[in-house]
Amino acid sequence: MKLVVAYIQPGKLNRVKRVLAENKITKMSITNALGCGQQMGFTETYRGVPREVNLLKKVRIEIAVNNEFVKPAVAAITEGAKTGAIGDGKIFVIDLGECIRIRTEEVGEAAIG
Amino acid sequence: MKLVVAYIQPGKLNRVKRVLAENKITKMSITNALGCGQQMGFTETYRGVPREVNLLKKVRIEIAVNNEFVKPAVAAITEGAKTGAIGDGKIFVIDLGECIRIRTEEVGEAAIG
Amino acid sequence: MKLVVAYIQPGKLNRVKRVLAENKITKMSITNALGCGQQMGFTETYRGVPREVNLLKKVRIEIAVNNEFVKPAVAAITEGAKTGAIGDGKIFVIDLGECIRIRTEEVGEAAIG
Amino acid sequence: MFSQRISIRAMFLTICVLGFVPAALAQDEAVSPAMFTVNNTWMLVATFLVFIMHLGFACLEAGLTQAKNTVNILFKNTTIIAIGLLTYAICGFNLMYPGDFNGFIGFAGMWLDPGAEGQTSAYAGGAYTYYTDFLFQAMFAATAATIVSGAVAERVKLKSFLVFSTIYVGLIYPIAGSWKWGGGFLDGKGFYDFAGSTLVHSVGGWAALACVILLGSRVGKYSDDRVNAIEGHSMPLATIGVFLLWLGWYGFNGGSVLSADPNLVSLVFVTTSIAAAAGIIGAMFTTWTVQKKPDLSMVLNGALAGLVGITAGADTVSPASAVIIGLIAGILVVFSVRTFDKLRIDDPVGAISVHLVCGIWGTLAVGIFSTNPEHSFIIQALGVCCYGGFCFVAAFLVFGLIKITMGVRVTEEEELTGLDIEEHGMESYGGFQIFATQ
Amino acid sequence: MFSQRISIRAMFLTICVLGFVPAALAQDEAVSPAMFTVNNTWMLVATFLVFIMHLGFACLEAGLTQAKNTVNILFKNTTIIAIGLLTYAICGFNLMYPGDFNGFIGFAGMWLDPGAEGQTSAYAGGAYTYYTDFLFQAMFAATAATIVSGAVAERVKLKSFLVFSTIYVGLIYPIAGSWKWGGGFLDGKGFYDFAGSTLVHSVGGWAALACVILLGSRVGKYSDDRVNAIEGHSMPLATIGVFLLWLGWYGFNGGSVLSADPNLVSLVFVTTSIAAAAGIIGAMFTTWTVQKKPDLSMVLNGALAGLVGITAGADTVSPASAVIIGLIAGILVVFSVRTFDKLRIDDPVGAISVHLVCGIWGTLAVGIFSTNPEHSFIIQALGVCCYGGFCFVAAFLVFGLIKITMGVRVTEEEELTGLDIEEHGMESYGGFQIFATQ
Amino acid sequence: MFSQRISIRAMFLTICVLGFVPAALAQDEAVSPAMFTVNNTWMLVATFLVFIMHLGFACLEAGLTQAKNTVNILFKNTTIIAIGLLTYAICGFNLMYPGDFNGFIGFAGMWLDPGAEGQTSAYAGGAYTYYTDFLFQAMFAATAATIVSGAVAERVKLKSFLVFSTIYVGLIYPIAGSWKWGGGFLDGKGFYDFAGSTLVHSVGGWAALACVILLGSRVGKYSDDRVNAIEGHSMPLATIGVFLLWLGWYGFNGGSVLSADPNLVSLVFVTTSIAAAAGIIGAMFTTWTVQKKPDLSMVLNGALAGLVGITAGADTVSPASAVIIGLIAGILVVFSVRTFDKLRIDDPVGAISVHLVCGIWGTLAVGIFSTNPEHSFIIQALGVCCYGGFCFVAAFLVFGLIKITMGVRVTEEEELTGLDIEEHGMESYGGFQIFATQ
Ligand SMILES: Nc1ncnc2c1ncn2[C@@H]1O[C@H](COP(=O)(O)OP(=O)(O)O)[C@@H](O)[C@H]1O
Ligand SMILES: Nc1ncnc2c1ncn2[C@@H]1O[C@H](COP(=O)(O)OP(=O)(O)O)[C@@H](O)[C@H]1O
Ligand SMILES: Nc1ncnc2c1ncn2[C@@H]1O[C@H](COP(=O)(O)OP(=O)(O)O)[C@@H](O)[C@H]1O
Repeated sequence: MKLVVAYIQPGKLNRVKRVLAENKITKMSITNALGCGQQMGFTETYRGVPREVNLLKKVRIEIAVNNEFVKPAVAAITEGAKTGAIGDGKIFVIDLGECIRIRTEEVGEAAIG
Repeated sequence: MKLVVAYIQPGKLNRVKRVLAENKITKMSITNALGCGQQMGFTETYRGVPREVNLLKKVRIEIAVNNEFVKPAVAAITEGAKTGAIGDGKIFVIDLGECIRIRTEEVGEAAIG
Repeated sequence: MKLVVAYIQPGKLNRVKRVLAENKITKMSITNALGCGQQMGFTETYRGVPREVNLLKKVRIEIAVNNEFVKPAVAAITEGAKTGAIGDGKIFVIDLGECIRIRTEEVGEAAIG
Repeated sequence: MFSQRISIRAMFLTICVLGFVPAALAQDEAVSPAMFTVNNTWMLVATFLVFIMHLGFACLEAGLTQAKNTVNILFKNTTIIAIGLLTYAICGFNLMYPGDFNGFIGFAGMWLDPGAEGQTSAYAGGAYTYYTDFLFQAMFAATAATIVSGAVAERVKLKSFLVFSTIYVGLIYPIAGSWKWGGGFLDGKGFYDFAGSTLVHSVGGWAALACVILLGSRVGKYSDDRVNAIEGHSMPLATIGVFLLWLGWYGFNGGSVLSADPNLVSLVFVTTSIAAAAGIIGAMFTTWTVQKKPDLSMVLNGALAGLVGITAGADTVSPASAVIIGLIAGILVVFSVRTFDKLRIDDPVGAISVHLVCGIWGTLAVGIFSTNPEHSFIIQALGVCCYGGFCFVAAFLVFGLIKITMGVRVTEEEELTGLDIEEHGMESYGGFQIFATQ
Repeated sequence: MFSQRISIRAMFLTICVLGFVPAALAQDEAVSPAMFTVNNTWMLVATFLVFIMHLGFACLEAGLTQAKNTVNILFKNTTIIAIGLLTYAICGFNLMYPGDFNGFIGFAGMWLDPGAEGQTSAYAGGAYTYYTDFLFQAMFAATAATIVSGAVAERVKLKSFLVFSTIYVGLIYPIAGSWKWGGGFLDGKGFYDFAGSTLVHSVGGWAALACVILLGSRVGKYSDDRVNAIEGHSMPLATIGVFLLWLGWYGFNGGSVLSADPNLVSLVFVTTSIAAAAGIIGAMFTTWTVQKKPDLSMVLNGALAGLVGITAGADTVSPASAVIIGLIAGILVVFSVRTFDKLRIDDPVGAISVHLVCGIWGTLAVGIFSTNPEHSFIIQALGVCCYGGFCFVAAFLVFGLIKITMGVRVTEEEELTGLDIEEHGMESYGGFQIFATQ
Repeated sequence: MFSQRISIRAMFLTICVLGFVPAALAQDEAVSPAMFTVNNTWMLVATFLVFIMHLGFACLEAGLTQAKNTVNILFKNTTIIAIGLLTYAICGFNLMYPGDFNGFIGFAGMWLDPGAEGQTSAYAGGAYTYYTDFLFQAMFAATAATIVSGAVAERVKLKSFLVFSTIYVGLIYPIAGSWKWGGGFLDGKGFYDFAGSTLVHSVGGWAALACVILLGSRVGKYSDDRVNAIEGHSMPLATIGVFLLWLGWYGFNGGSVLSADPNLVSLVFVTTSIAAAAGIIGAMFTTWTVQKKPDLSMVLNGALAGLVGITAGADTVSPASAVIIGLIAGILVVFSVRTFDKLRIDDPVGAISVHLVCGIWGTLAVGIFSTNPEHSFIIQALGVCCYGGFCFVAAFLVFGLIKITMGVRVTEEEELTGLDIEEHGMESYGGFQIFATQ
């Protein structure tokens, strides 16, 4: 089992969700995050004082998947989020040791989906 | 050492915390998240236009524990969060490579608690 | 590759970012979190009713780094966030299985920076 | 002579019925057209000031409750003003001012009818027109229901609340009002309530108490051994609410002079302002001493406490007495909020403490501080009891009946998710990350 | 005799031109200084009430749009009032009230000039001074542009909007206004619009419609097969906006009596209040039935719908008719919002439904419910058509020209990021976590 | 004849003392009861308008500071109005209007006393009653402290601020005021300040400057080489604040006519409105040019700048001059904010720029634009200096003494955590996720 963590542009979430759903991945958890990457940010001015903002709004997606779904998940996220421009985001894949569905107390691969 | 990540219903946080404390687990980090799972969401209407909301509010708990505490932690979260209804949530367990307490620069198992 | 996850005091973020940058680590993702640790919290009163707040505001930093950057990253976060007082925070290091840059679809070590 | 709210309209209706002009009204110096116009203009200004109190209530109640119930509260406060205005036009006004009647209940007929002279200076001795009279009173009417709205917030079923409000505002408030302002039996006994410490605020407060008892407390507010705080979601909103209420009070009290009389209106403005200020100071010191840290929401309640307290006697007490009345109201409200919490009577915004407790205090204070020797503490206490008995019982019966038939409370799940999504299918702060584990 | 908005100033200017006082104005009983003062005072109170409507619009529009565009909306509403006041002083007032003119367009010269008698009771028969007259009318002027602001929100280029507003408020609104209130050809035909259902609200509404058509819908609002909701970010702000607008309406309608006449002003207060209340009830039942759950934003629109609906006839219909006018307006607005969404005319705050649709309804309603037998449905309809034709075409041309030259729309990327950061380089809610995937 | 704020009350007290009626007051035509009533009614309307300015200040200051300090700011603004009203009743009014006095300081005794004729038209020639007079002036008094509140926000100790405010409002403001409005030495010299560009706004502004210097800047505002922006947390709140202030200004300036005189009040309304509009336009163009993007917070400051600027001469300049005064104020405020930042004088809301800098500008502008030939630039400048010297030194001494004894600043840790939790033990936006790394 793997935990796929992706940071994408907020505006791309709906598309990513759609492509994931087409690949039968419908469970996920989302948090809003601020990202610092190659994208440089922008300069605001507040009351005459410039203010550099280099923490940009991102959406963090966390998806636990069984091994055979890692590839499709990564591909789907890439398809949904890619524009070719800086700031498109990143995907991290981590080993997932165990997974428990609280409702049924099922564990392991059965609990993921 | 393991990192236990759990998504639960927001309203269950206090109970989960209580049960965890009874099991001597008092350190944790919490973020608010939006979850997409078996729970289908609901339909809002805004100005006559229906709007499907399938990202439901969840609470994400992250707890770093020593190995002997993984079982109690999972059990405690389950006990606190379980109602038997869809949407109860999920627990993920990940291998934790290292842990550092910033204040003392202690590392490893000593740093967790 | 490793994923470094750190919880620090919100007010220390700017300093941590500065020290990280000095160590050539400029990419990271940030979320706001609530932490429960040795720091005991405080008691508010709302309309005559005391209210214990033991979830304190923290900032969660997530940095994916290549192995040779783990030490500098941990050292930099420690340097930036340490005051010696309770509540300084914690750093967790997790194995990172894979990393994909969405824009270029690069994978692995090349994709991290 | 304009200071008693009842006299003019009651007299006018009597005249219409009896068909002659009593000597008392055949004033030697007729009121000039300009005086009629300025009086009426002031009453209309007072009317729009009372109107804005409804926004004040909406903001205050929304601010002191959770973000997940905000749409619901705003919805209630928006519809209550509509219900209040319409029911008062349909029957309330004529129930409250039935003209010559038995002193307990009377009815002058459905809907509005200015008659031939209602829109002239003949209607009220040049103080205001029929329509001004109606609208000023109508703005008061909805207040009673709004007070209830705050106390039952975060758990009441929307439909049940709307039904209750309609009945309470359309029937019970005006009947109770007729006893004093309509020239009924309490007016005959010499009971005094200038602008409504009892007739408006306590009438609302008693209903709030009855409803809260029938409704029970919010989930999680009281656990076995302790009281838990359920924090309001926006202090700026609450503060805006209180300032708007204070502003509106200049019309509430200032308009209750029922003319633009420079002497009385300016006195009323001063006593009103000073009581509010003293209420703030009273609440500030009390909360600072008792809770160790100064609590903004209590200080805001303190301002309202002072205002409710002065309302019954704003035209008959001196500014110095207003300081005392306000100070005591401000202290009272802090202890009252704590006491109701101990009694496990869950009132999210402190409506019962502010409107009922301080309304009673204000009414009794007339018996103590009034410069008019005719006012008596005993009679004031009698009035408080009559209103308390009638309103509490009436509200209890009506809300109890609704409880049996329609139910009054949302399910626990609806309450936890929030009324905004459950009852309205929408959120109040689209896009904002709100962390609620309640 | 003060009830027709146009008469006095038009006459006064005519007098100035002709140099003699027509018999009609040589009133038998001269207005007393006190009467002059109270009339003028009321008109100034009405003026500040209309002023506060601009805050109402700002709050409503901000509340019903997304948090990322809030600074932009507030900025527009703050500058529009400035532009409105200044252009009206420079040319608007003299375009709208040109004195004796051809009935279609006239101009009495640049800037303000009270002349020798403008500040005395001679100016308007003791109803108000020249400066009062100017300022009251000036406060109305900016309203038209503000209506447009809501409809084009979240995607219009700031500069283009400011240019459009300046032209629309400075030239088109006053020319259109002169046809009726300035004593122009529609006034001659007997067209009636008491306080501006057509002259203000529809004039703004037509421009909103033209601009939205030229501008297109927001990104993501309509996908191939369906309409998507783009939620407003703050219901408290929207509610504050509506209550402030309602408050301001007491000045808008009450001031349009153009004197403090007790009879008329109090009637207008009552019809205005009752229509708003009925609008709420109408919208509430409609949204509850049609959408299953009661929608706060619709109920808020319902209140405004009732207010816009009553505006044309507030002084000539009975309170009972006001109930019907308001109810219908409240029902109308809900269906109108849905219909415009089906037509893919994207109006984030419902401005076209409220101001244009209900403005037309209100104007026609005068032809149905007026107690004045001279008012005719046909003439009212004619007026609606004249204004519709002129304003729609004028707005279309002006905004179309701006579209060709400066462009009217921000880029898609700017729209997605939000106008606050893109156009103003700042955020509205510093520090708040706002989750927006739109 | 009512245009000079001082004359009437000063004269009245003189009369009381001397026991006879000067010929000047034995007016040929006595004021009619209706005129007395309308004058007094207008003054009370002006009073509640000035009251609402306190809500305006609360909103503006809260909006332009961080969410973690909101409760603290709201608390200060709520208590200041209470402190202001009470201290003004206790001693302020009688210090400011001591009757016949040495021109520098006088005192007519503690507490309020209308005397036998205070509540009749004899008190002020039929312009207002004693209580109206008191309350109108009392509402002004608290303003001075509120101005300071904004400048010292986010770091001042609550208790120290309350002590300072009490002294400043209760003693220093009224003494300074007596020099001109109380009929003191500057009044004798012909200094003119219609409604308080200097007497209210600069008096507050000087204190703000002194306090900020003693207090130092917020942690993190200035680093070695640069200025850092500390963003305000709610632009809607700030905008609501400015519109309410503008609304209140109609009472502030319009009421300073001290009667309902149609000519003067309507002129004052027009100059006030136009100066505010011009201030917006001035600030808009300046910020757009200088900062490249139009800054809402600066435009809001621009409106206030125009209003402060016109305040000294609102009744003696033409509307055209008002445009110039407002425009210059709007430009001035933008540069002033930047300059104070360069001087590392940290004023979170721009209070010093708005109230002090534009207050000085407005006072001098009377010397330039007044239509009254008696007004002189030199005398105006003299007035500015006298007030500057006295108020700055007085504030510096008082606040300096508090600094030595009680301390004036919270600890750095408290500042970083926020005053809401540290000083009040509560949060302003319960449940909202607020991301603050400051
Ligand atoms: N090494 C990293 N560790 C943690 N988060 C990262 C890392 N690199 C990128 N991110 C996240 O991904 C987002 C997009 O990264 P960015 O560098 O702008 O994209 P690109 O690689 O296409 O240039 C960042 O804003 C940040 O949230
Ligand atoms: N595979 C997954 N990956 C990430 N998060 C998940 C996954 N499955 C569930 N979750 C999280 O857990 C929450 C509860 O899941 P749900 O499917 O509703 O529970 P149940 O399994 O009891 O039906 C979801 O809202 C989501 O936040
Ligand atoms: N075992 C843990 N699991 C998850 N988060 C932790 C853990 N221990 C500490 N944290 C996070 O780190 C923050 C600081 O911890 P704290 O115990 O106060 O520091 P210290 O170890 O220096 O006393 C906590 O608020 C919490 O967010």
